[in-house]
Amino acid sequence: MLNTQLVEAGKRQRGRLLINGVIPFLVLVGFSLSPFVYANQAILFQMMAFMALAQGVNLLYGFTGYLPFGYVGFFGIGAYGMAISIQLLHFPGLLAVVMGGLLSAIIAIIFLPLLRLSGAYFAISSLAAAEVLSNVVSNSAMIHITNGPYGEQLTQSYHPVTSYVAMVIVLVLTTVTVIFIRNMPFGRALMAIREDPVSAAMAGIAVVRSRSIVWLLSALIAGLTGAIFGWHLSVFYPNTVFDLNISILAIVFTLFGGYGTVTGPVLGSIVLYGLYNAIGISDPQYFQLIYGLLIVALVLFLPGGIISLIQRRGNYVP
Amino acid sequence: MALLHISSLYVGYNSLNVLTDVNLDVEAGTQVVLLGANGSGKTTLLKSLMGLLPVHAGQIVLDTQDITRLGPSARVRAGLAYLSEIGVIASLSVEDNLNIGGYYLTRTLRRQQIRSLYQQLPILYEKRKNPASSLSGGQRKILAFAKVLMGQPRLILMDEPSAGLAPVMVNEMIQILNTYRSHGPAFLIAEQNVKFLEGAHYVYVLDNGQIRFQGTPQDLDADAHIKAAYFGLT
Amino acid sequence: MSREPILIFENIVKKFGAFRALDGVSGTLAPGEILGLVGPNGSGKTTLINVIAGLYYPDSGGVRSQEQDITHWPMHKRARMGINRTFQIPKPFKSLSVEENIALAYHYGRKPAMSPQQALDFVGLAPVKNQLALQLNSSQQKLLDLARALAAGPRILLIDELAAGLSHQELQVVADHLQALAQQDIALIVVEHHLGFVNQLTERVMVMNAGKEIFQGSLSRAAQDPTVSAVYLGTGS
Amino acid sequence: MKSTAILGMAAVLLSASLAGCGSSPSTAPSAKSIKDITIGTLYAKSGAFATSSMPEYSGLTFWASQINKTGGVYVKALHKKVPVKIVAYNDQSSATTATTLYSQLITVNHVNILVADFGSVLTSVAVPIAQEKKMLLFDQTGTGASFFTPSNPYIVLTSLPTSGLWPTSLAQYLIHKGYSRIAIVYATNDFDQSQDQTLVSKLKAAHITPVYNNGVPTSTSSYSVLLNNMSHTNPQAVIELGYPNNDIAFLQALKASGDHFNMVFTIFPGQLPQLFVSSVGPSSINNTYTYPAPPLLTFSHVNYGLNTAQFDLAFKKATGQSTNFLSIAGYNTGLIIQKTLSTANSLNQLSLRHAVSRFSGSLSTLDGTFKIDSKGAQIGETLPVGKITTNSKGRVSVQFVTSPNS
Amino acid sequence: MFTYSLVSGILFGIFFGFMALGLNLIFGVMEMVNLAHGDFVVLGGYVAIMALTSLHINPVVSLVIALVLFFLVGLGLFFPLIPRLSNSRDPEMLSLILFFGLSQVLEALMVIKFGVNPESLPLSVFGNSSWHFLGQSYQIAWIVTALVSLVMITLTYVFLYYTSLGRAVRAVMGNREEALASGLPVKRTSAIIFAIGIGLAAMSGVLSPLMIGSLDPTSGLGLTTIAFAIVVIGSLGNPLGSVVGGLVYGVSLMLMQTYLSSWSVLVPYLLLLIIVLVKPSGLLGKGVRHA
Repeated sequence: MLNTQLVEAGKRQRGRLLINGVIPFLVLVGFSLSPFVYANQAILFQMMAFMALAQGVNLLYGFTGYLPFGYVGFFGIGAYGMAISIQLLHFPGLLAVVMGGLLSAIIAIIFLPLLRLSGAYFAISSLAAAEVLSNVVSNSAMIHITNGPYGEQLTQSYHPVTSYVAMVIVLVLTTVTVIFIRNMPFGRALMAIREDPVSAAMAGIAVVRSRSIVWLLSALIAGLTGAIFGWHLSVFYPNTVFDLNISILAIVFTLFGGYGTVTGPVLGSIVLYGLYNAIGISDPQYFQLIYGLLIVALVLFLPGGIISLIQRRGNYVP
Repeated sequence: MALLHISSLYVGYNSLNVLTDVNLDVEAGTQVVLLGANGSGKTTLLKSLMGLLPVHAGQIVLDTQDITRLGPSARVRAGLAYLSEIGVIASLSVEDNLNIGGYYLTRTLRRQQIRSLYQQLPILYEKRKNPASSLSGGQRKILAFAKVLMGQPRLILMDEPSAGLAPVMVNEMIQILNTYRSHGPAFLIAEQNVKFLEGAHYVYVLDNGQIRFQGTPQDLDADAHIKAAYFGLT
Repeated sequence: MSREPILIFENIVKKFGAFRALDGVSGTLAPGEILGLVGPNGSGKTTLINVIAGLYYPDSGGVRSQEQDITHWPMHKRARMGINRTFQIPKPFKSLSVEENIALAYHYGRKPAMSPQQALDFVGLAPVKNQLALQLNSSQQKLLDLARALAAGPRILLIDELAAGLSHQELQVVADHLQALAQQDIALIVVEHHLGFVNQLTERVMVMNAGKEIFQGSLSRAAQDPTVSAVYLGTGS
Repeated sequence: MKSTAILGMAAVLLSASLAGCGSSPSTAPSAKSIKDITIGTLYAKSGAFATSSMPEYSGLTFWASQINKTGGVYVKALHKKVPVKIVAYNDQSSATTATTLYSQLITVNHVNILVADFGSVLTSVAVPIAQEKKMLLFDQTGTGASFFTPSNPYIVLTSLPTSGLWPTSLAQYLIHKGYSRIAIVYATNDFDQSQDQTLVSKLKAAHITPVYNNGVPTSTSSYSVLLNNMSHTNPQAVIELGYPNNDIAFLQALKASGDHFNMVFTIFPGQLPQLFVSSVGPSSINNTYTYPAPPLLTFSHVNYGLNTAQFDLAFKKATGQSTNFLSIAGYNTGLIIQKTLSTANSLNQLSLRHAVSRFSGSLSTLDGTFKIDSKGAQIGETLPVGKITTNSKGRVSVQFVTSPNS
Repeated sequence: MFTYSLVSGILFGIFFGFMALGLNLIFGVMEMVNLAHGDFVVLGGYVAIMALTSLHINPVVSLVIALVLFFLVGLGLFFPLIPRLSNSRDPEMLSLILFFGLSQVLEALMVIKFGVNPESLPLSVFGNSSWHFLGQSYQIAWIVTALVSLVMITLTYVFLYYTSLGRAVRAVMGNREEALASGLPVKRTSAIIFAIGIGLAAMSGVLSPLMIGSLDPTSGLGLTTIAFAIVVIGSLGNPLGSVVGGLVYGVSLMLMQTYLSSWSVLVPYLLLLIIVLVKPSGLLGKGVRHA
């Protein structure tokens, strides 16, 4: 085993891990310091939330090929899990956030059979699942648990700074998770599954279990993000946290940056969410048109996202 | 002038060549067997002749027409037909499969053709309304054969007609082919079953993407070396 | 067979719609034995391999190995107990490097196993180990399949048409290697068209036609068997 | 080390995109240096709330242009007239986007006055931000009862009572008419469901149990089967509580069914009569009941700003749009702000809030009497019940069946 | 109540079967999910509304206008988009994303062009009479819509089963490779089906305001989901499957509105989830696995 080539490969591996480590570090420093130079914390907060969601989508789509149109379902459940923990169980904010993430993961377990589907069937069925969740939460029958259509009001637990910090932590953890998965054998096993599930199984990889783990992880990420998001808003209606546009933006950011990498979703969120706000603040009327056209152009000319421009020359991109 | 004339053909996937420098002729009305083991490149050659795979270099001429760059539908109209290993569209009825084979004929001609094929192959008439998926393996082959005949082609490319067939059916297939031996369309039959050599006018042996032998079946029989190398029969 | 068989399959029936791809096939395999599986296209050889490897579950019949009924085990579990295979059309992980392909199987497969480096050397792919699998030609991809299977620590190795497309020299090398594997007590089932190759490898062949076993024994006897020659060599009727 | 370069690029992009998000932060201007009063608000140019948000926004900008024509708004704290400047962003009906934009108005634009977008959903996210940043939120039409709490002094509802109060007059009328068979279908959102709750409890207090009372999803667009089910209960009065889309679909189905009931009630024809005339036709709202809001409801005692007729004329001339309730509500918000600025002793937000409390109850605009409770919720305006009459040319008039000033 | 719900559900369901037909054809022939399907339906609705309000053109005429106009739009979209997509690494997934982008573009354009207010057609557009059946009366607009839908579904059936081009379409649906090998003009067939699919979507859109009340630019995605559910409930590539799917959807929706109204919005989503998890090949599908 201890031949020089392996040592070399190990060195290269360590070098790559180091470069990878720079990303969460930059994210941490960037979002910790930027509130001191830029006053609109809400934009920074949402950029983080979308970045975390984009990484969640990346984890699922980039590593297993499942495109979750209904990803917002986990986000909304996270927000409601958090709100219920505060309202009914009187948990403190941070614990409630953890509960939101866990509830999301539990819902993901219930929806595990969706992984039997592929392609468009999965994408649209996940959308249907999100609609079901949203409508169950907002139904009057659930009024004693979720406050039904009246939404949640958590002003007593409103902590914009704490929730901001929590979002930084979850984002950094999410980024680190994606780095680990991408660079550990598990990540390569996932890529193997995406390319050829049969060969992967013959290589001894537990296909169903591996996919399920990623599904739960990405649900957990969305759940935690949704929980902190809801906490940061502190007043929300069912359709605020189950807004389909949240999935759509997260998917677009991931595809734009480049899925299957760590940098892609980070870059996608920064550029497109920045663009969204730059145009949005002046006149967002055309934003939907622009990103619609962008998606069409990406699919036709750059299906790997902007990262693939760099990868194309054989460069390693974390 | 041969009906089909292939010169210096290179075909492959991505940048890799599967066929290298293939030269092959089929005279009008003859039956030519392309012998080769699995993976030798037979299917690749037939598919490139049909326009289903792009040609890297070389030329394919049918009669006097250069068809190297034509799409499959244009080649069918030029007089080619391809009997793939599957050969039929399973979800369509027997009659619809025949209609697909005669897609470019006029309506009257198509009906006339179907009628005459039903006479020759009564089993197809019996099952004309059934989906092809309900046929047995042998019946499917017969349907596939009838389907390519529908278009009144000048040259039929057959990809392993014996594949998956019971010996009785293989014999029947050969008998059917024999009835077209001296009249009707020309055949280029890709096979690994040497039994198809019986009625052949000419034989090419393909190995690893290259033509290693060409001649009459008798020439092949005399070439012990080729036999040993390719069929493991010592 | 003096030794306890490592694989037993009994009365395997596998249907696709109305089509019976396997129609009651049985057999055993002993450690270190090489069984040749021959028969015309569509006779069910690959389907049998798929049933043993777990890609399909049979409609009836059972598969046993190492004291366990594995008929309905998922593929990865079989891989981890030492059943592995190559594919007729090679199925590498195309966007991973050759080395990564093999390393994955080594990481997730059964131990002890050939190390990735040994497997690379064994099939002769060491010079291209840093290339992506999609850059390999089809015979290299077949060898990669084999190397990957070896790195997963097989006790039973199912080889599906390895010879097709290999040159004579390559064939010779592969045949020697497979025999070397058998020496290490790995049991092999070799599906092959190339009878010369089969003949060189094995004493025992199973001839299949239309989903059924029609002959079992040595190849030379098979060549004399009227049914076999009718089906396989296309002589007689 | 190309990857490091990429990361550097990412960092640059991060800062660049943030710079693109708005101007760099500046400190809040001191009162003395103020050259204009900035009013920050949001509008929805697309999405679910655009229909209502845009006229409301037009009303507010109309007020600003009117007041600027006179040299600006009188600000007591500055002892002079100062021009009004509106800073507005498009939230596309998304509460998520609205959050960042409210924050932008407060933290980057440092607006003097903060005005919410239309409706509860888009207002909701502003409530905690405004409270945390200690900005008084002028809530135009966000009538969610939960926004108003004793501990939050930073909100004032400028028009419409909270939705739970709306059915008061309707319940009174139904009881007065002696209807015992009442069928209600409501959309299951907080606006309509809270009205249903109030209505049902008031009816129950008068020992009337509705013969049909069912919620339907807000996205419901086909009411034919529901209507058929309701008519099987032989109701005298049929009440549909929904958003404009629900009301349109309901009235369409009603017209097509050919059913007749003594009384049919829907909410929005009273607020958006033109929308109903153009989408379902004048005949389908003829003889139905609604809450008539300005301009259908006119107040004779207007002591501040234009009256309905004047507004109607001036607004049409200035914007080319016809008046509806929401443009009046937007204009009314402007009037409340105007009154606040002209009576508040300083531009401090709590001082603004105190000024509002001081004139509460004494201000009568074309939208009625402005009166708030201690939590900032509107209690002055009530919604009477009226019966709509349309002529064939689509002119809508209304006859009150309960007193507009009750 | 039950009878009325059932009959309404059937009328409704026939229309929705027609609404899903274009999606079904495109899915069947090209193995691509046109996520912009619902947006083309809404565009058809706008054609009818504009034609009626500004030009006083009866929706019956608009049916033809929408079909022809959007057939041409479909052809115009096919050639720049689809061949390139078919040659890509993962056509199924990429097409999903591409059509999603297209859907966003169409929605944005509709907001810019038509504004955001809900628009509708008067139900009296086909007159005020009604149809009496089993003691109940049903509005004439529903009857007309259901009849038009039935006629179009039948025409599609006839096209697929009794014409030469239709046979080619079914051949491509059955086995694209083999259809190519048989020398069928696969690309041209795909282009025509794509254009027909879009044309039928827009045509059903003309009638949609009469069935679903009103339309606005954001209605598209919801309609796409319903159409997808219907296609999956029925089965792929079979116009009769669309009818079955539509009927299941329509009748379940109306019964749900009658007996559990506040949950009725869940109907298409629950039906979809149940069917994909229990019988993904659809109610009419045979579930044949090709070895």
